[in-house]
Amino acid sequence: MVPLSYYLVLSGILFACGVTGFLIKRNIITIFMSIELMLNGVNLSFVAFAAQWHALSGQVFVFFVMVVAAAEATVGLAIIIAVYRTRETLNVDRVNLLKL
Amino acid sequence: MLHLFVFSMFGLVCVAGAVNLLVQRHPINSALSLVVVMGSLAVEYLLLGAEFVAAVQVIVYAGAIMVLFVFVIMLLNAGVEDRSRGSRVAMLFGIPGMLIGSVLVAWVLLERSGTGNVAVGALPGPPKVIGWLLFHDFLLPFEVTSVLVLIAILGAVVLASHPASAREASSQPDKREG
Amino acid sequence: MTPNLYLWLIPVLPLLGAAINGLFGKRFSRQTVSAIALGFCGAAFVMALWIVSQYSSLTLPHVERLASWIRAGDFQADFAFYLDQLSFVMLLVVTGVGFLIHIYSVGYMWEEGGFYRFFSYLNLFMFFMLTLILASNYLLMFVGWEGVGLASYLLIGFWFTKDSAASAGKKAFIVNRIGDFGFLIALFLMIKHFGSLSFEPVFRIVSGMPAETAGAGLLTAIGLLLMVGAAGKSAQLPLYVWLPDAMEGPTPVSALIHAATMVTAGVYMVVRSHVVFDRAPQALMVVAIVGTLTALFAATIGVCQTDIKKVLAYSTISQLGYMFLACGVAAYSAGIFHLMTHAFFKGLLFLAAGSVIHAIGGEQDMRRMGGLRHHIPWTFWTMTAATFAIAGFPPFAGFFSKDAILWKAFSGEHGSWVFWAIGVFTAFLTSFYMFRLWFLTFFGEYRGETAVAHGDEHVHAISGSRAGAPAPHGHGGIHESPTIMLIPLVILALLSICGGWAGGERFDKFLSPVLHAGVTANSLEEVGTATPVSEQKEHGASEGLLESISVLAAASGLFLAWLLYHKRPQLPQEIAHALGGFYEAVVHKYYVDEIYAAVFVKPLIDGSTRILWHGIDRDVIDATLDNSAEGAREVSDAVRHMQSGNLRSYAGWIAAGAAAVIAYMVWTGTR
Amino acid sequence: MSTTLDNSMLTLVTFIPLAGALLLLLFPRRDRDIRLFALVVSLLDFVLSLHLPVHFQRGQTAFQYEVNNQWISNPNIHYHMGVDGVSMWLVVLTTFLTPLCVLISWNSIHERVKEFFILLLVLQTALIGVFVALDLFLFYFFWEATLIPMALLIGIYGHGRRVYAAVKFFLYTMVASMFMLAAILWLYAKTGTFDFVSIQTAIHNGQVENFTGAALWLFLGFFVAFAVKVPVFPFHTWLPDAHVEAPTAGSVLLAGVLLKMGTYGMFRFNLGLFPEQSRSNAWWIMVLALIGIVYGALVAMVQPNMKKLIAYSSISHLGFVVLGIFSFTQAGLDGATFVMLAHGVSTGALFMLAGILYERRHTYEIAEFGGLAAPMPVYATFFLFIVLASVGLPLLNGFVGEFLVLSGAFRDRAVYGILGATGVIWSACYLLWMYQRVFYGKVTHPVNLSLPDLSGRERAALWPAAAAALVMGVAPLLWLNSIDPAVQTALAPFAQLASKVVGR
Amino acid sequence: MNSATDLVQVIPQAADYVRILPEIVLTVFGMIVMVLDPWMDDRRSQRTLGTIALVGSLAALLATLFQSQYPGLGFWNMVRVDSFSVFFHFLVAAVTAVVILTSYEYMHVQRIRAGEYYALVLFGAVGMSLMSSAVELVLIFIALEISSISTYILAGFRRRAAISSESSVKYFLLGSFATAFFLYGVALMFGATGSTSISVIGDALRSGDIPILAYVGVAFMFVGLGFKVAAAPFHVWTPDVYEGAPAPVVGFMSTAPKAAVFAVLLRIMFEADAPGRLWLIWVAAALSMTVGNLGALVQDNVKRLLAYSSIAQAGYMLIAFAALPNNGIPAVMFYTAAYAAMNVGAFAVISHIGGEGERYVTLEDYEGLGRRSPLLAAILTIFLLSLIGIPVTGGFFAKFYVFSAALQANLVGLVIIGVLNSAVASYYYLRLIVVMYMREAREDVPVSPIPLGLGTALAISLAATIYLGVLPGRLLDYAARTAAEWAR
Repeated sequence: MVPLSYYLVLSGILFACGVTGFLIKRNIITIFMSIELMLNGVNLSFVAFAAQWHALSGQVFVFFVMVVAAAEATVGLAIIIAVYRTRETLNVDRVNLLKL
Repeated sequence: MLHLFVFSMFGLVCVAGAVNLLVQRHPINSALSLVVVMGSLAVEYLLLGAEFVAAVQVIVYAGAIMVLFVFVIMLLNAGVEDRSRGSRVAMLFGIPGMLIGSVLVAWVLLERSGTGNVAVGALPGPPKVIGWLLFHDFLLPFEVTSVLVLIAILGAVVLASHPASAREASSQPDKREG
Repeated sequence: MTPNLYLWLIPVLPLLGAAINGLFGKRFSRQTVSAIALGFCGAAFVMALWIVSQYSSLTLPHVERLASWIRAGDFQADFAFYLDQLSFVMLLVVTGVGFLIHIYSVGYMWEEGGFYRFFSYLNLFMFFMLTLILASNYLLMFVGWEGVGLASYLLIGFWFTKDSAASAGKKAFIVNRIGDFGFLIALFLMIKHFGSLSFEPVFRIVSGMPAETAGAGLLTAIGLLLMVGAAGKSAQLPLYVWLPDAMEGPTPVSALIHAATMVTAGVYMVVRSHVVFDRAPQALMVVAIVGTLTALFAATIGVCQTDIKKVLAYSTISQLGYMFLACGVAAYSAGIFHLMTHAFFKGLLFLAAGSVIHAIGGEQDMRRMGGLRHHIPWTFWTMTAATFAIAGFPPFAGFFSKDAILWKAFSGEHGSWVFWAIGVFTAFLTSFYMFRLWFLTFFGEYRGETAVAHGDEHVHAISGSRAGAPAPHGHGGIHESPTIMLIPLVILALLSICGGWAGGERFDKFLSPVLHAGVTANSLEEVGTATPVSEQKEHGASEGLLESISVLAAASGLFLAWLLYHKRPQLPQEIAHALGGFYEAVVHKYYVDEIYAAVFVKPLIDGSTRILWHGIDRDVIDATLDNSAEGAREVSDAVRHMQSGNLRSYAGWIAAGAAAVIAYMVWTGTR
Repeated sequence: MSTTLDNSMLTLVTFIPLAGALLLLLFPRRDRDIRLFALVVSLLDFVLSLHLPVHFQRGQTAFQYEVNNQWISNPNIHYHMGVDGVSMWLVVLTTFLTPLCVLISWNSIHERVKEFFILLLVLQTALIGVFVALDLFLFYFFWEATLIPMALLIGIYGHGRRVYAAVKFFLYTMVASMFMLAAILWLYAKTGTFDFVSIQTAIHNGQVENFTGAALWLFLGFFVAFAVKVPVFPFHTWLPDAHVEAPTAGSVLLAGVLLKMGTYGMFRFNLGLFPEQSRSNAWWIMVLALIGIVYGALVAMVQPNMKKLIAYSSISHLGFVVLGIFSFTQAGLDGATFVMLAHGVSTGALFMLAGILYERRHTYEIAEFGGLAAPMPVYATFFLFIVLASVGLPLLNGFVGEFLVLSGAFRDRAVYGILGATGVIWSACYLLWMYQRVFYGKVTHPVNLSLPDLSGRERAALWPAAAAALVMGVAPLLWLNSIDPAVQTALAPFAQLASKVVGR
Repeated sequence: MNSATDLVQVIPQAADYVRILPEIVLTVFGMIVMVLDPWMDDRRSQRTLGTIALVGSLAALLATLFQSQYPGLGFWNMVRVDSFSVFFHFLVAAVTAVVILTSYEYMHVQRIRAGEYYALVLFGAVGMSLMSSAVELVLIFIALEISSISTYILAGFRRRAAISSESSVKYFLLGSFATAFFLYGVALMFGATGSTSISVIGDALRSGDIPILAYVGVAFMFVGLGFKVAAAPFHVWTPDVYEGAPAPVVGFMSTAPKAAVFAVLLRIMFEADAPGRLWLIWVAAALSMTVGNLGALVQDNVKRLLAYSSIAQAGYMLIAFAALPNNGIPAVMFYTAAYAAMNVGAFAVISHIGGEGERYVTLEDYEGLGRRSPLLAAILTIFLLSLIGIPVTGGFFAKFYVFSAALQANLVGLVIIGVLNSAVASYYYLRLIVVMYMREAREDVPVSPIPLGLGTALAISLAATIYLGVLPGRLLDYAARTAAEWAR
């Protein structure tokens, strides 16, 4: 028997790691991976809460999140490619034409 | 006890993978760490009884999406992150903010989520039932995701194709570049 | 039943003349212009005479209401005209003298450009002056009051290309405005306390009030404020400064406005308000003191002036001081009497002086005149009459009026020997400087040519040595003025001689319905001024003595002038040297203009520029605005720099914001 | 009073200029036709507006020519217009000045003529609207609507630092009117209506919740908006800049009408809605007004720029209006209204005159002139006449109002009347000094020798103003007769207030 | 789930499809565009595909009208057609139509292949429409993603320009970041109440003790949605993205998705009765207004200026969320409509003036526009005045309703901040007007005549702006009815 809150905290840690990754990583692709990490954390919460409420819909949500993540990944990577084509860098600190 | 042990072990692996993702400076390493995270998460799902979700996690997430990532990393030949000047705001505000938020949320989750323990396989999610939900209660979201996928395809086509016009771009620089 | 006198026509007729000449005069010939101006002014005079002819059938005071002018709530002011003995006298003087001066002006101004303009202004002046004296309420009186100021402004600045003329006009207007300020406040007090500005109700209410013998009160305040107004208009201390400058205007203007009529408006106003002054002894005292001091002060300056018109100007101020002295000792009728005779002889003096100036081609400096009595005999003789009149020799008009004043100043309820003494001394000074003028102008040798050749300081020495022969120059030499100018001179000379024969007492009796009406109506204990007859009897013994003293003063003035300026012309120079600084001060009119400039004008202009405009407007208000705008811009720049362009910074903001939101929500949730 | 014409009169008068502007939009760019058309439209509006005073019921105290239709149900906005003796004359003043503006801009505007006259006519509609609106919302709408055309007139057709001036003008008034908007919104939130009369009644009967606590702030909200417009002393710095840079017609309407929006607002709304607050705050407002009178005059005196001088003189003159309004006396308010009208005519004319000179010499610097009376006698005469009217010479328009204001202020508090009356001296100082420097003396700049005198068109623009100045001075009763009852109505609550105080 | 045999229960009925009819219509037209695209040559594709897309959006309008006859729930409590959703459907479809009209010329000038563009716009509109009718958080999430992802792509559509792809990647990364927050919030909400259906959540939250998880859930959702509406402090992306994205797209994404997200916020805040919202919103509103307006003061790039302005406008809208539902909801609805009208119009003008490669987007380029193109300048002026909030424009009433709603809830402080902010805001809008009218014309910036499509778009948005300024009553009555429906 594991307290449900452990699962939730684990999901929270993953989410926090994702946020941290977004804040500290410089490679756009890695940053994007951090977002995936955050989504994974959320997914764990969904499943955990589903167990808590005995509502299977929580598990269904995970599918939708995955689909969304997949779509995002497709588009996101395409955008990254486009950026790489114009800027020839993946360092997010260098993508700063737009400012002030 | 075994339950807690398995949970903890894969939980630790999971967190370790996540931290490794942050620590690694080559995107490929990060990507592989992410795969580790996803794999161990799948185990956690299994512990919770969400077998179908666990399977899909491995197939779709680790299998498809991460492959895409690795592919792009390879395609763009992304190397080690260079140490560019960081963002002060992210360090001064973002990280403390993240920490405060995490602590608060963790406190809420531990102290105030008001839930008891869960047994192994607390809520089994057999594919049949999931399928029923998907095609009945969540029929609309399911259908709508098709639009999402369509957009994703379109987007990929639009943004990643036409290398000609991209080349045009370098010959016709925008005035912000000039 | 009094017939309708169409009083409103009297002022409006000159106004019509002014309007016609002003609007279309440019296209008229000089003859037409003068015909129109004289016609309308004469018509007013004729109407005045017509009213005289009706005198016996009139019940005075007589009020004619033409129309409503202003109404606000329960306050109302009308275009209404008021005729009583006082306005009767004023009407005759103003239209009569005014008409004469109109005639004179035709000749005097014939050669000048802007002929139509001049007559338009002159007629406009007549309109306002007549409005002033015929008004039945203070507000309408104020209309005339301001209006004559305007006409004066326009006429002083008639030769506007001369800077000094333009400045003088402006100065006159502004100084008058300072007086008007007092007048206005007096009006506000009346409105506030009496609810009206019409003479009848105001005087009715005032005469019901007790005299403020114990302390100053409302009536004293009103009286003093009216006096401020009068001081402005009638050039009393400390507001007299405009009048000498006003001599920049054409000489007929000086005669009409700045001698005979307008400047006496203050006296008229004080007399008109005698009901108030009767009950405000302190105010009366102030009037007397101001009058006396002005009389003395101006006379001393007059002694040293060399410009013929300036001498007359200071003389006018001095004589006006006499009139106020009269008012101040509640001898209103004497004041008015002197006003009338003064109008005759001072008008004449100016016209004659104009004739002199005209004769020698525009020269006004007496040091460059002399010996003119043979060249311009008509002018000489008329001026002689006027000089003797102003000096107070019997039986000329001035003797009677001045004597009446001095007698009242000595013996009246409010009088004092101090007033009398200063008055007599002033009379001596008056006689002295007038005869000085007379001798310098008409006697001795003509000094025109030589004076031009030499410096100013040596004038007296040269005139003493009688070097050089008179060399007439100007428009074909020294010449007598044309007939049209001489006619008014002669008429006024006659009036200067005979104008006073009526005598103060008879004049007093004539005016008594006006001056004592309010008092006798409620003859209570404090009506000291109401018993002139008994009073005169009391002092009857000394009156003859006083008269002889003042005649003696006049005679000694004449003698001294003869001594200094005819017999031994080098003497004044020596005396001047002996007096040193004091003489300098007097020559420079006690530096009053300079003091005013340093104390009021310059600080005002500098203060306005430096402190108000640059200091407050620019450096405080606008600077505050600009600084806050600049501050906003800086804040804006700071906000802009949140937008570093770095994605991770953006995420940092979002994370921080999220943390804040989460913290707040957790706090709210656990509360 | 119930004929359809009477009912639609205000609508017609208000919107005819706008209709004219819209028609102008369709006009081909033939400048002459455009000018002519604008003149015809504005004259037509003037003639129509004369209907108002002619058929005005003088004895009646209520609003007249009222129209009241629902415009928007939620929020409860009514198309509610009506005039009383005060606003009616301000409307007529507006319609009177606009044709003159058209005439005076005839030649001085030669670029973007069409837009100029469109803006002018739109401005006219907005100005009239401000005076006739009886719905707070409608009022606010017209109030704001005046800003834009005016700012554009300054900014496009002005001189020198026109942009700075336009922006300053816009921001200053905009920021201030925001406070008014907040107050209006508050009133609406609490009463559910924008109708002036209804709100007045509700306040009077104490039906507005929390009113006592908020009243002071509401009062101040309105007051600040109006004070900036007037402008009252510390808020005045936009005015000189705006005037100096504005084209002549803009200055004429700015000084002639726009500033009166502020004083009119004080009269209608500050006094009308918050009598108690007006009473208790009157002392410092009157002090500000007095400062404005003296300060404006003193600063005007030392201005080297003719237009700036006139602008500062406006500050001084408008100080009289504020003084009169917050004296709460019949005479004071009558006078204040009259000063508004008189100032509109005479200062409007002064700006026209200054503009005429600018057209010839392209400068307003007084030092550039001198001795102009010789080459331009007719012009000098007109100028003098208007200067005298402005100085407050009796029998011209300036006197009546100032006299009444001062007597009212004096009745309220003697010292205010006395200090205010010093303005009489100051105005003579700065105007006559300016007149002397411009017209008297020798011609110092040779170029001034050959300046042409007034043309027929310019005379046509000046004669009406001069005539109005005279008629208003000689027969002020034509105006006061209808102003008086309106003021009486406005003052009614103050009498009750006084009796309440006494009752306590 | 228990009685699978009942076909009526199992299979969606026609009524269900009616309730997503506009979305279906948009999807179908989007697909038509997509399919036809390869068959067209470049030249023809612009016009033909655009026209098809336009027809599609108009058809969606009609579908919305039709749909409004059949209010109710559909797809097992997934969507609800009520006057609220109809309102936003209508708004989204109308904005889409206007944007498509604007894009005709733009695509041509920028030499962008149009096929995918129009399809993406239509698909994006599907998501936005669905957001307003969805009453289930997961569906809302998906709809949100649809609209977001399509706008990510659209933002990067000027592939020749580096700033465009930069804008795209910034928008994408930060957007996904924020979406994750939103999703986490949904998860926590689910954990707190056991449901993701808004009505169930609302019932649960109203029924008694509110679990603290719900608070945290609201916090996370607010972060995500606040990002989407560009509320401070989650606004940082806005200026960069608006500057880099193609102008018509900015017009699109600053209005339609924003309106849709506001609809979601309304549902969450009011229908689900989110706890603890008052001060959260108070601060966010005050901050957004202030930051937006201050930031705009010194901007020289017109697009960036309007981006800051949109932050501020979001702040004004948020004010109403702090008010009571019966005033607040109509106020927000009105504001979104008015804002959509004026902002789409403003960006239409900007897209036209920008010229090829959006070269002319700084204040300098607008100098003397009043002379070079008086009509365009006048139209832009009206939009700007509306943004300032000058009467007789929609912007005025929008602010007006918001402020009066806040006053009715006694939020005097917030109103004062708002009022002061609108005063500050007038400065920078005015700056643009000043530049257009009061500076000398710049001859080197060409202005081409207004083409038909753009003209129509401008006419529509202008008409809407003025209409809402002159006769706002009908729309507001409608919105008020919605509020009343919710209250029941």
